[in-house]
Amino acid sequence: MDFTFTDDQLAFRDSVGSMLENEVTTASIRERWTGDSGENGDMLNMLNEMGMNSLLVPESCGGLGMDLVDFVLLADACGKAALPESIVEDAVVAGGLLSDLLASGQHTDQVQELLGGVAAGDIRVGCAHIINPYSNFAHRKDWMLLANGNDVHLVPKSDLKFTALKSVDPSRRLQKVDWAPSRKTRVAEGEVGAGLQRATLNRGALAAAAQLLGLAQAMVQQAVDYSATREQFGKAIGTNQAVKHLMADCAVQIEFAKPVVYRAAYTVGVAPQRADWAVSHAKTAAGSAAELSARNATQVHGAMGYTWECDLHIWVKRAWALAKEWGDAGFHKNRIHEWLLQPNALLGPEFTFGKRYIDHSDSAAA
Amino acid sequence: MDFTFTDDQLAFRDSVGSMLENEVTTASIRERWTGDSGENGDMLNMLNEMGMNSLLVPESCGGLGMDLVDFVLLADACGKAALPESIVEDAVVAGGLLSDLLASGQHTDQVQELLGGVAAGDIRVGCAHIINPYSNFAHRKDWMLLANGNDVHLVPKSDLKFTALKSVDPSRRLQKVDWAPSRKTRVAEGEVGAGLQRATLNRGALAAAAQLLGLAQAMVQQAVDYSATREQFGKAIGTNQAVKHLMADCAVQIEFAKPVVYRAAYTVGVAPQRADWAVSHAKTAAGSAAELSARNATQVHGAMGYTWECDLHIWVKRAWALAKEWGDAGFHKNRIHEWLLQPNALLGPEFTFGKRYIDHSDSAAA
Amino acid sequence: MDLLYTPSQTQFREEVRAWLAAHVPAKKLASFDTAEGFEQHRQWEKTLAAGNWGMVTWPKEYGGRACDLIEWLIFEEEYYRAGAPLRVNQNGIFLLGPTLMEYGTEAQKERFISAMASGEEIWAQAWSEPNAGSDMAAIRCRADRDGDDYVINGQKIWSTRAVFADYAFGLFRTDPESSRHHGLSFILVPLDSPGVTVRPIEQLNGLPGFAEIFFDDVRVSDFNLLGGENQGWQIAMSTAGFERGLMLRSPARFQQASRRLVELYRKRRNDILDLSIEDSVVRCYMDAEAYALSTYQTASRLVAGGHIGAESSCNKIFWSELDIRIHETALSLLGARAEIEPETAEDHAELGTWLDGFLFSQSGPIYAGTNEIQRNIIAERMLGMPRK
Amino acid sequence: MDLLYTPSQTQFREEVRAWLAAHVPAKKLASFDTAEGFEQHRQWEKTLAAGNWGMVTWPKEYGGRACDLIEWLIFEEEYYRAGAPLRVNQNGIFLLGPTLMEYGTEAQKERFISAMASGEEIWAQAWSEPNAGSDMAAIRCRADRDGDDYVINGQKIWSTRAVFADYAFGLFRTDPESSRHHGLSFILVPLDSPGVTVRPIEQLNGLPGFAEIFFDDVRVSDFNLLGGENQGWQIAMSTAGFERGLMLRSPARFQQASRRLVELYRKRRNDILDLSIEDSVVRCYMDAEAYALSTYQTASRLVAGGHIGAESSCNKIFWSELDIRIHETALSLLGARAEIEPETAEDHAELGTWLDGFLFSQSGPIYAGTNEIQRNIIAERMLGMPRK
Repeated sequence: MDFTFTDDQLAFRDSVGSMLENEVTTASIRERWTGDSGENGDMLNMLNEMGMNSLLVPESCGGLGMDLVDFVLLADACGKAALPESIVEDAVVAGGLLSDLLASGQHTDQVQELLGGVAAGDIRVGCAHIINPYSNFAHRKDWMLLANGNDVHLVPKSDLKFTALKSVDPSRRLQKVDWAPSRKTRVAEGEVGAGLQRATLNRGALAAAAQLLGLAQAMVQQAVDYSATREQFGKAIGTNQAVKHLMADCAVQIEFAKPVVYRAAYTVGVAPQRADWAVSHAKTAAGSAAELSARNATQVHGAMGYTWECDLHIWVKRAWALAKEWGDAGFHKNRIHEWLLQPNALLGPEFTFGKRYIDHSDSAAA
Repeated sequence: MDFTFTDDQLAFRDSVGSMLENEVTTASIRERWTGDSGENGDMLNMLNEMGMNSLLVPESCGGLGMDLVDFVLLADACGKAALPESIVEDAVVAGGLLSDLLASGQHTDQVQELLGGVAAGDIRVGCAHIINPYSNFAHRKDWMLLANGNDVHLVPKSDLKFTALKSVDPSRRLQKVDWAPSRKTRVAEGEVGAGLQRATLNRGALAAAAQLLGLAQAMVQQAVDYSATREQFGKAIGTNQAVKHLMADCAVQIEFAKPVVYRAAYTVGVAPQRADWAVSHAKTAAGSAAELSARNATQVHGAMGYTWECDLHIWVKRAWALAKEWGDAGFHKNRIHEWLLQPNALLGPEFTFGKRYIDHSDSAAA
Repeated sequence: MDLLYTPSQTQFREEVRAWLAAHVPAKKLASFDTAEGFEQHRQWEKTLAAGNWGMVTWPKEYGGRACDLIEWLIFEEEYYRAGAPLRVNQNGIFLLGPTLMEYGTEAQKERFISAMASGEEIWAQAWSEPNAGSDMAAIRCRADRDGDDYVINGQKIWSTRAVFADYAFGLFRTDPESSRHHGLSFILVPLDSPGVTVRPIEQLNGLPGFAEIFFDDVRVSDFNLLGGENQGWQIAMSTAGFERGLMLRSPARFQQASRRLVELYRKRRNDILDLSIEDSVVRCYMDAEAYALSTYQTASRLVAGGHIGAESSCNKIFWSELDIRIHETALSLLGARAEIEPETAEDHAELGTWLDGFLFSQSGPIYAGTNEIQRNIIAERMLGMPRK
Repeated sequence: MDLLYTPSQTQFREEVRAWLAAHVPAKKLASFDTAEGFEQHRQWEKTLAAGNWGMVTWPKEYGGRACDLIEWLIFEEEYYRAGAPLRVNQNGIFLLGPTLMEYGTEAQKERFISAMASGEEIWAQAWSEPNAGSDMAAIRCRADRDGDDYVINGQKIWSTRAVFADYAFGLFRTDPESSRHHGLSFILVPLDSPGVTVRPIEQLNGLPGFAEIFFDDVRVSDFNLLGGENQGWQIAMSTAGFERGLMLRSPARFQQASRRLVELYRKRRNDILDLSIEDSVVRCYMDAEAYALSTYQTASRLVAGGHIGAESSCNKIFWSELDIRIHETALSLLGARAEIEPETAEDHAELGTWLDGFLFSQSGPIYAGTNEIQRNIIAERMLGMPRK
């Protein structure tokens, strides 16, 4: 029983985190808003050089073969930086689905080649899941993984038609993707396809949850900093108990969302049949912490927090969007509710960890 | 359009309020706890002398023939005083049902005689409604109005068997009432009986809501007073912003529950077919204000608020009980929900007041 | 207590409804935070004024109808029911207008009120300064007396409507030796005066809903001083009282929003899974109704000659939190599509203006005195809790 | 990260489970806030101690098993699973015991720890005074040095267990010239000393869960001084740190409560109408689970040699609010019957101990530092916000 990260994991997080802190300035984010692609090419290269593309790719395909416990802190760091590029989703969701396809022996050659290209940073693969009406940065991908009923398809960009939609968050570039499924593009079907889609949803929700954690912490930090300098009635507003408590309430939610997100990352890798509830809990807790932090940080900023020029809304709007992407609170709380209603659901401390946690799948496949 | 009380109504409230303030001391309430009956005979006489028993009784039976708008402020005052005696329920619920029976021409002679006795303070009539599992002070009544299916029965004490139950609030004397319905005791049946029971529920919930308003205000006042004298860190705790805001949050809920309760009192008399939603709104709003005030007043009192010797819990426990009596928040919010779902429900400002409010009964009888 | 409308109130409602049905623009106006939309809204104010509907509570001599507050509420109900445009003239008709009537000289009233009522001159607020937001008494912007003029130097911020407005009103420090709420004066400033620079500030939605105003030796005639020199604080407090009080946010607005929310809920409820959504919808409906009831209750008391009490401080907290909750609930019903700016979406009709309204609702707990300040006021002035 | 238990941890769990199954009293003990129940609970402490289960994290020489925190959590999980009695010895085993081990002399350890571990001597807390509750540094109760003794005069309040306990520990002012947190000493006082008067204080449920202690020239040997004279504050802070930290409320307690809540919900859900109840149940389950996860995370870090950080201040707020919510939700499921004291009701089984637990939960946000104080600590120490 060891619920800690290794020193290596923490060091990796720190190095990615400080790269992002230095390079993802709010000025550079605002530049992306006016750019055509919405992306920054240098940033994509730097992320690739740091291994973000290859981290989850199996070693057999030239990747680092690490797992989501290794990645979850990096996703948190990307959230903290409000990184616009969709590296987290690409690595976790598209990369995860490709790895699953490889592991289940579907279209091995094509998938292996793609994963190799992804690890090298040469090929970009995205993934759209039916739970999301639109797909972020789909137009920048060489291939898209798409669902049609239970089937999963792998479709080259040339066969896709994109319609751009404007998000409340100008860093996001949502696309409606039109395409025609064909036998040629199909890479999984039936039960296998359904299972892959379910695992994909869980990985997507986990990736969102981890970023939401980072977003929440960044918003609280900005509000705390602001409250220390902004004066009203002859003293910093941060000396007011009401302001302190707005921030403390966020801190409590964030602290208790963290271990939930970490366990979800562990579960997705080690006990995928348990992942529905671990992930749904994570997404709900992180989403709620981020939404509260968005609200309270805005309140602490006063009128300033309501302006376009104050950087806070970069994080606030991302939090609003990610809280609903990959299943909103309703969807995820409902998954837990359905489970709690099952008479054979094994609840309580002896099923929170350990073999009984990991092995039992009382109703997972239902 | 005049949403105010008359000077007479306010003066009556003031005189009853100041009588209660002087006579219902917390010491006298604690005396009732150890007494056999749970009641104070002098108080019953004083309430009778002030007209509380006769106020709602028709003039034809020797009463004052006033209405619930006249009474709602008195109920609020009884809540403020945490009056243990069940005068509000007796007058509004039992008195209301008797008056309804009279108006609908059921058993006129017997009912008229009873109402005369009630108005004179000679006879005590109680009422148990199926929504409440137990009936407060039933053992002290000469007659009880009881339901059996749609039927309403009027049963003398001699035909009733009581089993006492202990409430969390020692001022309450709950009774399980066992009895055998007979044709002799039946005073209404079928549709008429069902209609009377529905009106009874609304009057009971309104009476509880009005008392909850009074309870809430009394708890906030006690906490405000305590916070001005109790010192920590060298100053009154009431100077802390967190303490102020705990109280301000209660004040907001109370202020916005008041007009809702007043409209419900008006509606029960003037537009009973609209009363379901007006009353459910009132019970929900007043219950929620009282529950929040109980919580926050306890918090402001610190450890003192957790003791038996501090008087606060006299109000707190009453609030807990009344918030669930006559339909808990779930029951009442559900009535509103059912209504909102009806496609023909007339919502919005033009149906909040006036003839369109009073006349329309889009789905009332459903 | 009598909750029936009088025959004349009912007739008034019908008259308002008929006039609005005939005059409300069929096409939604552009946002008044754009140059084009501002002029469209100014035209609408002129239309209102031409029918004497600009501000029904004003005396007839100023283009009003001498209505009481109940009639004003009826007007507002019909106004929101008709989906009529937002009032670009709000600063004038709700804030400055009543203040001018109370404190202005006859000459000032003649000069300003008709032009305001007719929409000829649209007014901006100029209260806050960079370090005087919630703490308005910290104002530093100076107006130095020079003969018959004042010479203004300094800066204002968060001036609503200032980007396109013609005039601004606000407090300026006329006694340089004074501090806090002493030595301030209430001055009306033409925004086309030499030395005035208006820097638009974009809101969360990217549109310039307010502005900074820089004053560089701006010369204003002392004709534009409202009330006595150095008496500005008292006058402003009465203005702020209006703002925080009854008329800042009309209950009809929230009743209409909650009605639309119920409609969205009926339509979407079978598609969504949120276990708490039913409860949120019921609460929003109840609270919008409660806000209306409370307003009618206060209006009734005022009409009967009573006064508005400290409990009115509760209003701002209640409606601003309600507004956020209504819009959060609607966005929950829209799920992942809630983030889409509707003009780019196919299902525009269902997305409606919920995202817009949600963004706007974020400002509610902040402006006109943050809700934290409001809670202090409730605790200290209404409940009598100790200041220090 | 490895969330599997080691074979020895699994074996430990089995051992605990087996022992508890064999020893936990079949009949629920009376409340330890009654004289009868107190002695029953003392007997249970003796039973625990006889099996070396009194405090598994203590060194073996003091009757413990030198377990690490993960094993302690396993013990607690099994303890709550077995429905074993509440720990009347809590003040001793969680608060004073560790402090004695850190600051006590060998002679003091020998004198006090075994008697504590065995349940021979049950301890009360004596921190607060009438005007030193949240503000503990305002302590005025004096202990004046007189030869080898201290002579204590003054008053303590909110002393848990003091009505029936044998000893009390607390802070006393040994330097009469001192103020605030200077000049205080940590002293152990036999409650049967001449001059001690214990006045029980009844709680919301009518039982004396705490007491006032009056000291009237109470003479205590300086053998009972823990740590240096006037060094009491530092020692107490470490004790308070334990209290507020990891071990005050075991997560298993809330996980069991939320499991029972889910069972009640499954049984009652078709009978109740509350639209928000599903959401409340799900939240309670999630939060109880989150509290367990957080505790395991901290325990893992401590076992690996890390330190408990300022984020632990979040614990108290989280579990106390969770405890209230679990019980409020249960009472909502019980509806109007929730107010009934179950011993008088026919359907005792369904009512269970929810009302009792609800009453107890009310104290959560108050004791061991109010949640307002905790939020200040989080803001200032964890987030670094300015004090003044």
